[in-house]
Amino acid sequence: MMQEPIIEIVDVLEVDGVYRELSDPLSGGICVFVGTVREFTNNEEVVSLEFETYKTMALKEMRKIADQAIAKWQLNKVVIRHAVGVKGVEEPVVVIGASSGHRDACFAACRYMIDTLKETVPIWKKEIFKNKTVWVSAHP
Amino acid sequence: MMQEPIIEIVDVLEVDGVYRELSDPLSGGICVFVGTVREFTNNEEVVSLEFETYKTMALKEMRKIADQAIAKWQLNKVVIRHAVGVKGVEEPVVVIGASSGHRDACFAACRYMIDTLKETVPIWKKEIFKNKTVWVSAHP
Amino acid sequence: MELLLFGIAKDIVGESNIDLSDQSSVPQSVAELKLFLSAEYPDFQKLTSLAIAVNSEYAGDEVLLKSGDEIAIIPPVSGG
Amino acid sequence: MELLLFGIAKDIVGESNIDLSDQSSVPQSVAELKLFLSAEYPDFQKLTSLAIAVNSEYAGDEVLLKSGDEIAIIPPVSGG
Repeated sequence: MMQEPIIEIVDVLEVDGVYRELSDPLSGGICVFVGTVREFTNNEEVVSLEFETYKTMALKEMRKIADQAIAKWQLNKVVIRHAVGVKGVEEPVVVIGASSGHRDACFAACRYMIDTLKETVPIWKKEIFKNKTVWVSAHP
Repeated sequence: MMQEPIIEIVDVLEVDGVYRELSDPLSGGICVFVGTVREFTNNEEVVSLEFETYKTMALKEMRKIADQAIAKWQLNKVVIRHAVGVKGVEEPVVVIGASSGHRDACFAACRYMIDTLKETVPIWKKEIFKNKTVWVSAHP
Repeated sequence: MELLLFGIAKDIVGESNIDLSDQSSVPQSVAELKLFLSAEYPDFQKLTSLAIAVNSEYAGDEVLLKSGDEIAIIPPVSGG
Repeated sequence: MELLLFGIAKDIVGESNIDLSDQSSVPQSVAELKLFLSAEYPDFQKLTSLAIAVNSEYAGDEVLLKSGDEIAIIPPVSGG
């Protein structure tokens, strides 16, 4: 029943198509999370974010997260798509989506997948401010 | 900072544009829930769902839900949009979205808004099966 | 005094609205309206719940009904 | 035995990869590789955490390194 999850790392992240990718006759609920570039971090104005990845490993880790979510909740479709490169304010950087028979499962799965992605997937984010750059989370 | 929430009851529900409506420079997270017509209810095949509403009151109640969510979580943008009329399998019937600085708020707000909508907003759903129709939740 | 009917309430009564002013004994409050409906249309007693809205706001049993009010029967909602 | 560097690890070393086979004492395990990195580039000690991947899987300290392995330094991740 379950189709292969859609797992991608892309240069340009299109959000609008994701609903169609998650649509499923057996689903009553679809939950989508989109992470975007926020203008301020700790009151400092962000110019842009730059993402880089260890792509082969990142795709494997993203697939593990999708498979864990599918095993834990009964999901009909899953999308995990992350952008790399330089992204300006308001641009999307990650889209996570799940569709399921009832809404409990898609909400819980969507939350689990973004939380786990941030912990395990080898993607690195550099915050570019006017006068400095910072690798996020690198230092305590 | 917060803009007026977008509260609508429509005949045809377009999902793709919602991401743009929720995009905001102060937001790092956007959560969207889409409720869709499921093919089966208790193993019975659903032909379609028919929604009707007491529109003036429904819009007021939807606005209350948005205002409560905005007061409780710090949200930058909110969309609550519900369809009426006859909807076939896989068609979207409701879209709920919230955008916020961090993801905790948009997930919690999105969940709160769909849960509360189902409890308080005067919209009624009739399930149309091959051989009968049922007003959902009408009887114990 | 107009009464709007939606969803299964419309099916039970067979109309999408009733003019309450036409009734022999016009209900004076939400409580009286509920009694009137249960007596006149016993199928309302079978519903999971029954709420009344006055001027498009949920109204408790104690709310008085005035001529000119827009009154609606709200059977169990099922949006989403 | 190639070592791939990403994010801040690349900045610390100043290269995006190192050929470990060129080193005078080639690290035999993940634990030895971490010791080598900390000694050679003390800035690694300042990081919140430091993980190693062998053939694109996270690898514990006990994992042995073989010639032909693709080894990567994984500084604290920050996707999303």
